[in-house]
Amino acid sequence: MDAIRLDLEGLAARVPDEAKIALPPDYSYCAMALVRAIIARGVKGLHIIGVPALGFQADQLIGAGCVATVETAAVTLGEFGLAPRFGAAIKSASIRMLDGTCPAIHAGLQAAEKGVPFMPLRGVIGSDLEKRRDDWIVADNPFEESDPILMVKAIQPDFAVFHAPLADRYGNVWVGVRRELMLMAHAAKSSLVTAEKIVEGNLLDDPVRAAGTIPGLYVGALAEAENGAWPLGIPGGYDADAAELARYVEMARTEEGFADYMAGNSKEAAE
Amino acid sequence: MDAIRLDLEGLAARVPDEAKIALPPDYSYCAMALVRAIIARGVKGLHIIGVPALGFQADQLIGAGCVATVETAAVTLGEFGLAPRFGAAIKSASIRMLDGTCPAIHAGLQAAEKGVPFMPLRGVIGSDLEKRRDDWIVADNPFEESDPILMVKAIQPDFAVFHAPLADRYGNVWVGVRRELMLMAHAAKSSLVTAEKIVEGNLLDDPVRAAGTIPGLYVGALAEAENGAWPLGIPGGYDADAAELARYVEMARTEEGFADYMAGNSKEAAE
Amino acid sequence: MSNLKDIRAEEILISAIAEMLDGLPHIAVGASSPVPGAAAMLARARHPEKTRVSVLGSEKNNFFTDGGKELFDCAGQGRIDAFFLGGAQIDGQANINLVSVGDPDRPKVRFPGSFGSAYMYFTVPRVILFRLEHTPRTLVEKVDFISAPGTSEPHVYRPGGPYALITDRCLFSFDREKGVFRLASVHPGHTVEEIREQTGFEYDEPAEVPETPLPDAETLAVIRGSVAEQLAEIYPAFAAEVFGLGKAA
Amino acid sequence: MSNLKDIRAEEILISAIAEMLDGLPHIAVGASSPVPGAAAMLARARHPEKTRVSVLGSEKNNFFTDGGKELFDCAGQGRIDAFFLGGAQIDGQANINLVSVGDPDRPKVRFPGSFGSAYMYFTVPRVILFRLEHTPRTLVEKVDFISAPGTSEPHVYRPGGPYALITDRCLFSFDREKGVFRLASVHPGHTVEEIREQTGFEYDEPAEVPETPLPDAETLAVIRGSVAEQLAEIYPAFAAEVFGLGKAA
Repeated sequence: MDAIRLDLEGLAARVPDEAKIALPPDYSYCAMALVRAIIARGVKGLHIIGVPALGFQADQLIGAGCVATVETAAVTLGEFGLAPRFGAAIKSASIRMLDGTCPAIHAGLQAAEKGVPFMPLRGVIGSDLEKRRDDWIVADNPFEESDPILMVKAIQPDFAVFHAPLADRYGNVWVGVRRELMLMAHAAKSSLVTAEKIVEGNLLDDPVRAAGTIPGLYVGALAEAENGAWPLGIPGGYDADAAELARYVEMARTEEGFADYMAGNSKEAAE
Repeated sequence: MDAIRLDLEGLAARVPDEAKIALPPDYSYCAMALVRAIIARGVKGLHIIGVPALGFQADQLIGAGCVATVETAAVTLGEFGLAPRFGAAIKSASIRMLDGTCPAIHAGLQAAEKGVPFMPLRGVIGSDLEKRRDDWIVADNPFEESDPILMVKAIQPDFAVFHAPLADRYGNVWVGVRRELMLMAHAAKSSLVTAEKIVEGNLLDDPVRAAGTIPGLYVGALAEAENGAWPLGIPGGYDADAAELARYVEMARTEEGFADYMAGNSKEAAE
Repeated sequence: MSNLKDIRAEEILISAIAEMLDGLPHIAVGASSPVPGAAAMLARARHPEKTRVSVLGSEKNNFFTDGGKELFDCAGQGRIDAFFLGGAQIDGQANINLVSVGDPDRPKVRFPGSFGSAYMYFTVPRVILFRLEHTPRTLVEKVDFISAPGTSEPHVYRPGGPYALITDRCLFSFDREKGVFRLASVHPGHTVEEIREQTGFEYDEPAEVPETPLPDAETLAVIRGSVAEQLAEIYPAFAAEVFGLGKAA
Repeated sequence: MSNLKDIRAEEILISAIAEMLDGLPHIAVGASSPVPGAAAMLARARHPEKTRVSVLGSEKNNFFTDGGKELFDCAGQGRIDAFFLGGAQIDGQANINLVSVGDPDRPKVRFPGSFGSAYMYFTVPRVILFRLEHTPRTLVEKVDFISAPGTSEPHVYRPGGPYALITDRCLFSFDREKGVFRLASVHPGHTVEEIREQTGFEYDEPAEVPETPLPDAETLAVIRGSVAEQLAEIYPAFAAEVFGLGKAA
């Protein structure tokens, strides 16, 4: 079955206000071009979920006022330091923050992947994370006396939003060892995917390639986007554009600088 | 780090009496040659787990008297019909049978993979399977009133025992989309693996190949075994030897016939 | 119109099952079910841009890449719309038994086992029971072992369940509210009386029971054409026997 | 013997940490920790047939193939023996804070977040806390937010926990029974009095506090040779600054 193929604007148009979207960390395959198109649409009230951490995508979405809730184990720009628009939003309490921990986010997604309402997880008990989350409950291991264990409520995003190096006309998407993208796709109601290249053949026909491929079944719609992760890089592909990322971090220190940066980028994109 | 490389007898020697071993179904990658070596050792009291179903491997292990407990969603020889030595053992109540269902076995292994004591699973409630298993408990979903859900106790095999088309000197094992083998390897304390071919390079160096590869970390020891699945086939490799499988099924109808078959095979192997 | 003499019993079953699958997004089929497999392929041939088919054990009709668990996870996610189950015994409450006859600890007959039935029966909205041997021995009042129950208490999470039972003699629909089968149609060459005689459980029988429709010429052409060809990859023996197709060596 | 003047502070830390990792089968390192990363590589260089190292964010030192969850699953399985955690604040009960200073709902400073700390701290037997800024601002009496608690009630499943805390001034070991740190050694150029002044929490101080040993010549050669080279792939800026190594373009 052929995939639904759209352009970036068409993909972005599928994300309604208040959608819950799962995003990969900066070192995975991030659909930065799609995120810019979502921002350009002026979407509001998003609930963004870091799988398990967020970076530039989140900072730009937050800075642009698209985000109501951030659920993640961390927001970091890595070697570029703290995320400025995220930091500002936290200080002004303009976003709801759900601080989590990496394996709890994976566990919540795995629960949705399995169609179960929760997933047990070791650790976490006694942390302030646990005390501040009402979607986590400490319950008893039914197989042991006096063995409390964390139950993490299932996390079912409306959309998994990510980039990939390769896809095919059937919507099969190759992500290699970046298997958190497959987990996101399984857990989400649907996935919106950009790919460096969309080929005519079927990626599943090659048994070696198939092992790292998300079947089209999980992919709602697809757009080709060369350099779609820019200014981030993609593993095994191109490096991050460090100068551009540094320029962003510098400009995004202030709300005005951030607005100028985003306006400039939209202008560039339109040219 | 180099893998521990042994011959089939060396691998088989690692399996003590009463070990709990996980085995793949006939249509996956079965280490039939290794199973014959385990039988030749005269191991007793094995607890074998079908992931999720068992076939020729189980029938031969049971016929040879190696097995105390069978935990599986099914034992079947596929188009060759019912498993004769399994059927005889059930009728004489000489093995303990833990009837399960495919997703509960996967869930139990996933619990061990995550290091949690149990995993919730939908369905199953009200079946006789559930009523007869004391390692399954129907408990309450802590997030909803009056929502009973099955809790499946973690399944941690001592060994995952399987075959693969390709491995490398570091113990990395390629299994492609046969990902239940990776789940088995993660869940088990250790894996004993045979491979059609063991190459010198590192399978993880190729990002396409890496996506279907189990890292050497999980592999206790490794043996090269060309045609190691014979008389079963391997996906993408060789077909099953239907004549040989039919010969087995015919001979294994009786205890004597089975003994003759196994003696003949051992003789052949020794020649 | 097609002529009964030219039409095989399997083709009537394939066509009748495909009607129940029409337009569904995702139909999954277990490995040893050639007739349901063919019906799923027929449904896909009718709506190639709407219907996906997953056949366990097929290389060409199986797009799963996350191991044995993916089929079940997929069902748990609500991404599988129809599935097929058999039963060594099936009873009037649609309980199925894939384990054994007699006392399960000392069974008279032992079958392979429950496979994924205890889960798929709860999670897949349209489970079609398929049993070619329609006798009082197989369609029983009460199964000796419940591999998967046909109905559940109202508070048990169960988006899925039995939708129909098709045998070599007839088609039953299942009324989930009442928890009983209802005779929906009788296959050509069989009678309502024969069904009564050969069924070990009580079921609802309407005053008028229609005959199971024969596949029309177009449907037959698809079954004997592309469906038979695709089937030969997975069920070579069946394709050879029913459609006279040989598997390429 | 090595001479202090020739030895960088980082090299003393690397060597001291490697001592605590000696002979462990599997050491995992988070992405932004060059000193622990180097220590793990040194430990591996000493026991190449015994010690594996996983470094998040490294392509050459990361053999995981099951996505972001595998590191945590692996720890849950008991297959990770040592890990490193930092903390914007660390307190005397070894609680760590990676979230914020002040009221978490209106924080004065917000940090990235807890990452996997709340889990790894429970599951990895030997967690080494690493904090280069040793001041009363970072080593506090009580953290403002517990990302991960240092100790747990006895009935809480916890095979893992804090093993030591290494700073730019000293090395503390952690006594899990008593739930307190103990000053284990003071790095060359620092004093016991300075530690007292710069530490915001109570800790045990033995009568005699040894000096943190300098790496011997062989160790230094390995650090500056193969370790520095491997480090350059993952932490090019650090390798350039500390070892004068450039990253190949």
